[in-house]
This record gives sequence, C-alpha cells and structure tokens, in this order.
Amino acid sequence: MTEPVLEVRGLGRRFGGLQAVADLSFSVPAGVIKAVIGPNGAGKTTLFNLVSGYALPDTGSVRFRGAEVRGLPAHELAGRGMARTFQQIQLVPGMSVLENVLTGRHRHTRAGFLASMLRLPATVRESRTARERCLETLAFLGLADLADAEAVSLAYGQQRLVELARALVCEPALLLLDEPAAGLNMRETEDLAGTIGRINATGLTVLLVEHDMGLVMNISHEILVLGAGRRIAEGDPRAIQRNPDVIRIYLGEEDADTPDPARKTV
Amino acid sequence: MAARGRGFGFTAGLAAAIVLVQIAASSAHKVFYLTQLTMAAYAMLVVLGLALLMGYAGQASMGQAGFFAIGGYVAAFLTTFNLGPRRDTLLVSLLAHAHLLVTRPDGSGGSVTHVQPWAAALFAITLAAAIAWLIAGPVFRLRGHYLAMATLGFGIIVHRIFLGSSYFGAADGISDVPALALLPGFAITGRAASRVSNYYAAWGLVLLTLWMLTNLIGSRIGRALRAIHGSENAAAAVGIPIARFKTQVFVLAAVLAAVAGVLLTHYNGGIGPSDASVMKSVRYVAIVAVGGMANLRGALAMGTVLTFLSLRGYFGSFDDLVFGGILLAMMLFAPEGLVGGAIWRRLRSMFSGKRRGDDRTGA
Amino acid sequence: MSSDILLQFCVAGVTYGIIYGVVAIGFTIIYNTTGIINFAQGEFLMIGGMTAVTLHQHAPLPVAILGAVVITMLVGAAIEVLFIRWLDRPSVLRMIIITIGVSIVIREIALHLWDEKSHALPHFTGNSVSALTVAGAKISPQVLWVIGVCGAMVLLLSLFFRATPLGRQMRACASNRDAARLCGINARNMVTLSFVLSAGMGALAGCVVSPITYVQYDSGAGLAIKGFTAAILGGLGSTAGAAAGGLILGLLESFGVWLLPAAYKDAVAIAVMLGVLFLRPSGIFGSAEAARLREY
Amino acid sequence: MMRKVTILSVCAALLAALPAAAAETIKIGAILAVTGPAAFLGAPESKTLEMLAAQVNAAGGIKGMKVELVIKDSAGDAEKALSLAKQLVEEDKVFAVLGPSTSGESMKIKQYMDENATLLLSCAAAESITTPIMKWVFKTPQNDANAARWIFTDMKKKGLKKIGVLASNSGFGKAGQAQLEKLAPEFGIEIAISETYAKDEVDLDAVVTKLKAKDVQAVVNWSIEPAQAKVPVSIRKMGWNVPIYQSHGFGNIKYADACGPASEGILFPAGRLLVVDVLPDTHPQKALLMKYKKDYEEATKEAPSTFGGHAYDAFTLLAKAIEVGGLDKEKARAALEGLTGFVGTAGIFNFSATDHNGLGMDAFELLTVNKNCKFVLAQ
Repeated sequence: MTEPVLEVRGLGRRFGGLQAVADLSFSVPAGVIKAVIGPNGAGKTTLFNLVSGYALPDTGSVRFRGAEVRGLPAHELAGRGMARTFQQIQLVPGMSVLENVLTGRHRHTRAGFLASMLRLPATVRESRTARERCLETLAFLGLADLADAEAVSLAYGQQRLVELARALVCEPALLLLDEPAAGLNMRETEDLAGTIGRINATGLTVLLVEHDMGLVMNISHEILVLGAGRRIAEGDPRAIQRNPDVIRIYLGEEDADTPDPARKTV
Repeated sequence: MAARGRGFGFTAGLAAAIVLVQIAASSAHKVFYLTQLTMAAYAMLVVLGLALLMGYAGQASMGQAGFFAIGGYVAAFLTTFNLGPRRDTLLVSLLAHAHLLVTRPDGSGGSVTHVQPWAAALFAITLAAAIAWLIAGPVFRLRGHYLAMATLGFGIIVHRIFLGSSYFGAADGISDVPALALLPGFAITGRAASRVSNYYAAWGLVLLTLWMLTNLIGSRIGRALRAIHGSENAAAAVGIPIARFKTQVFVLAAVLAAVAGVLLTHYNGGIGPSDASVMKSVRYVAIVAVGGMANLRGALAMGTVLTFLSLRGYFGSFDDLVFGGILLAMMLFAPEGLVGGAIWRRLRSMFSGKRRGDDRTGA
Repeated sequence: MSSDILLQFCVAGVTYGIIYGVVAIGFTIIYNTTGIINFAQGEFLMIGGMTAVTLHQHAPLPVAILGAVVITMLVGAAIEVLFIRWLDRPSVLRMIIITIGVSIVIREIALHLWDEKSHALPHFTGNSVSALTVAGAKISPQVLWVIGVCGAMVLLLSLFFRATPLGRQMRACASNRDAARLCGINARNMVTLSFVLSAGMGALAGCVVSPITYVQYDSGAGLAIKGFTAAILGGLGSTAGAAAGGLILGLLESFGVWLLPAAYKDAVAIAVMLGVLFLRPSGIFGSAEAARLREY
Repeated sequence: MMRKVTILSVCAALLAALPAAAAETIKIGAILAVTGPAAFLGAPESKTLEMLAAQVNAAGGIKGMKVELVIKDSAGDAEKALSLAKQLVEEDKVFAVLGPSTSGESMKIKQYMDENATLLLSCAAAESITTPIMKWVFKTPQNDANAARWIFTDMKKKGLKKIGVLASNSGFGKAGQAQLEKLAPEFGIEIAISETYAKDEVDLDAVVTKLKAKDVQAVVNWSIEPAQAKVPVSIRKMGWNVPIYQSHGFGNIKYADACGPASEGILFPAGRLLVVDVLPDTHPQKALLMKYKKDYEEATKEAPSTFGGHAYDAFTLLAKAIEVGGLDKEKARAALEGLTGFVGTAGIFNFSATDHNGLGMDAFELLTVNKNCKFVLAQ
C-alpha cells in the first residue's frame, strides 16, 4: 500500500466566532478521485484553501507526497505539484487562452529576467516546447480552436475548462477542483464528468469540492461529507448515499440535494 | 510568436524613424532639434521601466523620479566633488591606486580630482538598484493606496535629502558635471559637436530597452507579471513567487531610471532638485498612463511627443495645464491608450454594452 | 531646554496636526463613500482660500467665507459629475491618476484665473502677532479658530452621518454600495454628495488656515500630500484615525525640527510614517481586512 | 503606427522654416520662471520686459532697430532652462539672453552660454554666477555679500554678537546663508544656529522656537519667497522682541503687508526702488526709479518689486551695450564690460573685466518698515 498523496490530520481553522474547519482528518490515496461534499457553509472551500496554502490552519498537519507542508505559501505548494482551480474563475484579463494556460508551465520553465530579455536560444526553445505542451492540453480539452481568443471573453463553461487546462499543464501530482461544475448546464456537466474521468485515467489524483450530487456520485471513488466543518461520513458513493447522517443533514437543509443530476444547488 | 513579430516590426520602424529624423534634421541644418529629442529619449528610459512595473506588473510607483535622481545626483557628486584635499585618506588613496581617479581643471584655474565618470556611473546605478531591492520587500507588502503612499513617500524623502544637503548643492543642484567617456572618441555630453552621436546613443539605448522589455513581456516572466497583475491567486496557484517577481521588476525599473539619471546628468552637465520632485514622478506616471498603461509603444510615442514639446517650451506657461488636460482626457476616454487601437476596441465594447477590461489598468 | 520651549514645540506640532487632520478627514469622507482617494482635496482648500480672499475685497469676512464655501462645493460637485460619476468601477490606480490630473488642471487654471502671488485672509480676531499665553507657550487666536471651526465641522459631520437619513444612506453606501443600491439608495448621488461635503469642508478649512499658512495657486498639492500621509498613517476610512494621524504627523514634524536640521523635517516625518506602514500595512487604526477589501 | 505619425509630424516641424529674423530687428531671448515655484520672480520680470520692449519699439527701437523679445517659461526647472537656452541660442539665434530668474538655473546654463559666446544677463542674485568670472556671463542683482555686509555692519554698530540665521531652501536662501556664514567672522559675529525652511511650510513656529531656544541676540531671515513673512510673525507672536534682519529678498511691500504689525522695525538692505518717494530729487537714481515705478504700476496695476527691477536693469544694460557696441556680439560684450556709471534700478553699475556685477555696497540702503507698514530709510 503506497503512501497517500495527501494526508490531513486534525486540521482546524476558526474565523472569529466561526469554527470553519474542526479537527478534520482524511487522506487521498494516489490515483483516486475523491470528492468533498456538504451543505453550504460546511467549510469545503475553507478546507481547500487550508490544504492549498491560501489560508493558514490553526491546528493540525497537512502531508503532501510524504512531506509536511502545513503553512507553506501557495506558490510553494504549486511548486511541489499541487494544482487547483477556483470557484470564482481566476483568469488573467487581457491575455489569450493560450497565454493563460502558458502561465501554468511556470514551474516547468527556467528562463530568468535576463535570459528572457535577451531571447537566448535556450529560452526560445524552452518557450516553444511549452507552447506545444499547452496546445496539446487545449486540444485534449477541446479548446484548440480558441487558443488565441481572449480568455475572459469566453463562455463561462469554456473559462472553467481554460482554468482546468492551466492546472493540468502544471503536471501536478494532485489536482484540486473547487466546484468545477458550478454554473455549468447539464450537457457541460456531463462533458466535465467525462473529462475528469479521462484526466484521472492518466493516473492523476483528483480532489474536488462539488455541489452537484449527480457528478459526484458518478465519477468519484471516495466521498468525504462535511457538516459544520466536521467530518460526517467518509466512504464510497454507495455507502454515502445510504448513510443516515448524510441523508439527515441534507434533508435537514432546506434546499436538499437528491442524487439527481437534473437538480443542483449552486 | 505574434508578440515577437510585432515587436520586431515596431522596433525596425522606430529605428528607421530615428535615422530619418536625424537625416532630416541634419540636411535641414537644424541639428539642434536633436537636443530635446535626446533629452526626451533618456526620459523615455524611465517611462519604459515604469510602464513595465505599472502597466504589466500592476504596481504603481509614484517615486520613480527618486531613482532617476539617485542615479543622476550620485554620478554628479562623484564626478565633481574634489577629492584632492583628501588625498591622504584611506578610501581616496585606494581609489587612486585602483586608477579610479582623474584630475581636470575647474572653471577658476584650479583643478578637481574626482572619481572616473564611468566608475561613478556604475556605482550610482548599483546604488539605485540596491536601494530599490532593499525597500521593495516592505513596500510590496502594501497594496493600492498604501503602496502609492509608500512610493510617493520614498520620492519625497529622496527629494528632501538632495534639496537639504549642501553636498548635493542644495537648491542649486550640481553643475559642471564632466562628459562621460564611453568609447574612444565618444562621450555622453551636450556639446554641439557630439550632438548627433549622442542622439544615436540615447535612442539606440531606448531601442535596445524597448526590444528587451518587449521580449520580457512575451516571455514566461512577462506572463507571470501579468498574471500577478490580473489575479494574484491564479499566479500563486501555478507556482509564481509573487513577492520575488515584484521585487525584481521594481529593481529593473529603478535601474532603468538610474541609468537615465546618470546619462541625462552627463548630457546636461548637471542636475537639480527639480529633477527629483514629486511633480516629476507624477509626470512619469502620467506619461505611462497617457500611453495606455500596459502599452510600451504607446508610452514611448506619447511620452516622446509630450516631453519633446514640453522641453521646447511649446506650451509656454500652459505646460502643466496641457499636460494635466491630456492626462485627464486619456484616463477618462481611453484608459488603454490611443496607440494600438485599444480605444476602438473599447468604444465597440461600450456600444455592445460590455465594459470588460475596464479595470485593465487596475493596481 | 526649558519647559515652555518644549510646550511651544507641542503647540506648533498641534497647529500643523490640526490642519493636516482636516485635509485627511476630507480625504476620508470621499474614500468612505467611494473607495477613491481624491488627490485634488488640497485644491479644495486652495479654491476656498483664494475665492474668500477675492470676495473679501467686496464683502465682509463671513459673507466672503460663506460664498467661498458654496462656490467650492459647486466645484466639488462639478468634479464628481464630470470626471467620476460615469466611470464604471474604475481601478484604484486609474482613480489616483484621474484625481491627480484634476488637481493639476485646477492648479494651473487658478494660476491663470488669479495670479502667482500668495494671499491671506485677515486674522479673524486680533492680528498676526496677537497671541494667548498658555502655560508659557504662545498660541495665535487664529489657531483656536482653526481648532474650533474644524472641531465643529467634525462634530456636525458625525452628527450628520448618524442622525440624518441622508447621512445614514451615505454610511450605507460606505459599508456596501451594492446592498445600498438594492435598498433603493441612489449610490451615485451619495458619491456626488460626498464630494460636495468634503469640498465644503476643504474650503472652510482653507479659509480659517489662510491667515496662518497663506494661500496661493499651488498651495494645494503640498497640503494634499500631508493630508494623504495623515490619512494613511491613521488608517484609511476612519475619521478619528485621520484626525489622529494628522496630529501625529504634525508633532512628528515639529519635534523633528527640534532634533534635526529643519531642512529634513518632511523627510523625517515621512520616514517615520513609512516605518509605521511597514509594521502595520494598514495604518495605525486601520484593519487589514478592511484595507484588503477596499483595494479590490 | 502612431509612432510613425509622430515622426512625420516632427519632420514637418523640422522643415518648418526658422522664425525669419528681419534685418531691422534685434532678437533678445529671456528665460524666466513665469510659472512654477519661482513664479513670484519670473512673473514681474516678464511683465517688466514686455513693458520695456513695447516702450523701446514705440520710441523707434535701439539704434533704429526694433526689439523682438522671445520670453521662454522655464517654470524654475533647471533642466528645462538649459534646453530653452540651447533653443534660444542655436535656433532663434538671439543676440543675448536675459535671466534666468533663479540662481540654480543660471548656474546650469552659464557654462553653455559662455561656450557659445552669447551674452547672459542673469536676474538671479547668487554671487557664484559671476565668481569666478565667465567672459559672457553678467548679473544685475546686487551681491549677497554686500547685503550681508550691510546687515553685519549694523549689527556691529548695535553690539549684536550672537545671531541665528534662517534661510529658505531656494537658491537665493542658500547663497545668502553661505555668504553670512563666510563673512560673520570678519565682523566678530557668531552664528549660533543656521536653519533652512521650505516655501510651503504651514507656519514656522517650530523652527523659530528652535532659534529662540538658543536665545540669540538677533535673527537674520534670508529668503525671497512669500513664506519669509511667517518668520517675523512667529517671532513677534511669541513675544520675542529680538531684532529681525531680512535680506534684499524682502524687497516687496506685499511681504511687509503679510507680516502685519510684525513687520515694524524689520531691518533689511535693499535697492532704492522701494523708497524712491523719500529719495532726495538730487539722487541720480530718483528719476529712473520714479519712471519705472509709474510705468510698471500703469502697465500692471500692481506695485513694482525689486525683482522686476533686475529684469529692467538687464534689459536697459543690454540696450546700452548694443548702442555702444552695435550688433557685433563681441563688441557689445566689450561695451557692456566697459560700462561705468550706468544708472539702474538696483544701483549705479560699474562693470569691469574683473567685476561682472558692477554693483558695490552703495547699491544698497538699509531700510526698515515703519508702523504704517511702509518702507523707509533706517536711521
């Protein structure tokens, strides 16, 4: 049994009076798709931010690929192979799709200020290979023909894909997707499910936060259910669907989610 | 890549224009026009650096004249301050042994012994870079207005120090700065004899800088900087070390300003506190803004025209008024600048009701 | 160093401080409703002072001052309507540059409208040399006028913001523009109003301080920088912070003069201010979250 | 693209012919700080020059040649002043340059003027402009050193030994401060404290308090900016009745007005323009000063200041030099250097190869301000 890609132990963070995440422990084994679900305000996004270095945990430990990474800045974690997308899409205005994705190659390219200013042959070669890699990924996601469009002018669903592409070209060991289906229509959501599946098939481990039960249930191998920052349940989709606590907190919540891809809360 | 293609095209066109102007001026026996064009060129070095820092990396600096002044004043001081009387002090004798001292006659029959101009220039630029590097750390923990205040404050401090210290000539500044000999037979000086060569030197430097910065913007670094500007979250998510890049680009801009300061000081044979004033810093920011923030060429084009006309006293006592007016008009109606047709795209998007990229100039 | 000398430094510092504080509060009013730092704030003082001086040649002092305040308020409104109102979510940097442009243009127009000379209103009570003795230190009655008028202004403002519906609406906009809009508050008009208010404040301040500081076409920029420094030092957004920031800055300058060559007065004061900023990136009384939220 | 358009426009400008200088006109350049921080100098200077040029041309010009005046606004910026100087000399081919208004600018351009053998008549006071002597560089304001001597002589007479010096952080203040510190020992006077202040200070209580703490016997306030009025005000407000000396930069009745009651008893050396009314009719300057005062007041509806006077002298001296030497630059220069007994607003000019200022101690009178806020001769 190889070591899990991500291992979280006793993680906790409070904002003022609110205990957003409390004594949370779980692990993400290599190669799986793991989903974190829970009603609004359950602390899913906070958990993501704690894990990916966008917020500092008060307590607990985060081990990534066998090393303690708690409290490391986000760019450091990215450098160690953790890539993420955002709930509110974070694309750079004024840059084309390709340029946006190219930023994802940052940690795989070397050229510094001077080399870049002088366009040294090595730099040119490096950037050429980077472009090729990015174009491949764009093709893989079916965005090839949009490469030169301005990213922020694309349709919402396509912008999400661009973010995904940017994360993929980082060649991460762990891919964090923060509500990847938010704001997508049914078709797009189904396509996304397929895409995530294909990505995972390449051996990439995926951890996602998602509201869309349909998506979660049909793609994820493991599911972690949060409620008020604590773990309610953890297990494979079938087990979760039967778990009484899960059913209670969801039915307890006014806008309950049923395992039906047609309905979703955003 | 597209950026490169355009970059070359523009650079080539600019080079042609530079030669064209010189030929036109010489053949029309109006070489003197090159004076203000040369001075404008050096100002453009500051502007290009600031455009990179402000327009692409999105970090406003309201104290760029400070770095210009550090370069100019330090070079001027080292090349005019007479070390003759201090010959026996350790530092001076060391300099002497390193052949870093020269002696020249001063105005009043005596002679001054001072540091080699090129050595002084190198020192001045290095010093500016070091200062930039030192303050970058704390400065870039600040954002928005706080960042503006910090850089503004830096500019004011530099100005007051030069204005207050008699070593730097207080209100009179420093004059009688010697020529800066770079190659045998070529020196940076305002003398009419070497006007054409200096014109080419200045604009050659501008061309080189433009080319290098265009490369930089098209490179991974440039993308990283723009990513930092557009979304620091996104930048961090792909592993871009934001703090380090902000520092590096800040230092780069400071170095360009200092280089301009050194060369223009030698060209003018002096420098005064007005070159370090807040108003100068504001002017640099304004030129970048008028050029369209993230638009090196726009800044270069608009900046050259405005600086040239202003230096020629074209606007008389309405100089600042014209300047402020243009600045306002541009910021209101074409925040992305006239050059590069950004304004047309903007107008279209206005009519189509969208206002995307309205905040492209955001800090 | 005898105690009354020391006290005299304090008095001087407080005098500067009050004046900077008023400008800083002017900044704060606009900043709170718009998130904009109006670099033309100093120009409001200049316009107020110059207009009052001009009017005073034909009218008694109170009338002149009133007229100056009204005219400056109109200018403030005009600025907002012409340059701010119709911009769609402009960025911090763009707003900084626009307001700087406005201040340059106003200054140059003032130069050609009036002249390059420096003017001053007569001292409200007594003359330039009349002074009250407080524990050995001398205070010009004009300083008391400044303190009194500015104090009254701040009081009335806070009353206005708390007690009147209009003031509450403005505060609503301050805390959350969109929410305010949803509650049917016309946020744009609130912005205009904030410009009018701070223009009026600036003008009145410009009038009371002019006997001490004098006023000329270019005296706005200097005051604006000092006021901005004070506002930042106090932590943007808090009126009390602005006032405190002003006082701190003033005392810094005055004691800076005592301890070091007066030539480096500003350098010292600003260096200290930067030091504070580096330790507390959102000013002494400002909260980091607030700062972050505002900038983006 | 835009860039190319730019270039074309510049070329167009290049090909535009020089302003054609008709044979019958003398082109005279002037670089003045009409706007900017030194506008209070440049504005009266340019008004004076325009007035004079109009008068001269109305009277048929100099030796029948009309004067064409080219005034450039440097806004007090040295860099711009140099650019404008090159423009005036090389493009406009002016016969001579009047100004600049500030010593900082003058220092920047004098080298260039000398190298290009064109007369410069600076309107700035700093002694360093004409010492060391540069062949083509002259200046019309009285020397700071003489002003300092007047002050120190009076102090010595009154037995004042320990003084404090305040100077504005302008070129004028700096130069004066230097002279005071240089000459004080000659008169056995100790400068206990010497400080500078900026023109845009809120008020000067702090720095004045610093002087008061040193309990000096007299205060010299050396400045040319309006802000200088704040010093006497602070001093008197603090109930500190120490003798106050000002420089010739105080030579503007507006400054005395600004001081209010504090101005009474201020002592300062200045040209006679300010006291022309009480000048005996026999005095050689009387007629000229009366004329300038009258003309200036008519032309500008404001009281003349000694600053405008410096421009007046620069212009009239140049006119004289041209009358004598004609339109040959070298001859005119020699003529100017040879001028003696020339009556100007600042005093009687006696130039020589070793003196390009031409004014002595006698160019000054020690003036004071009476209780009606008028300038009068000090007893």
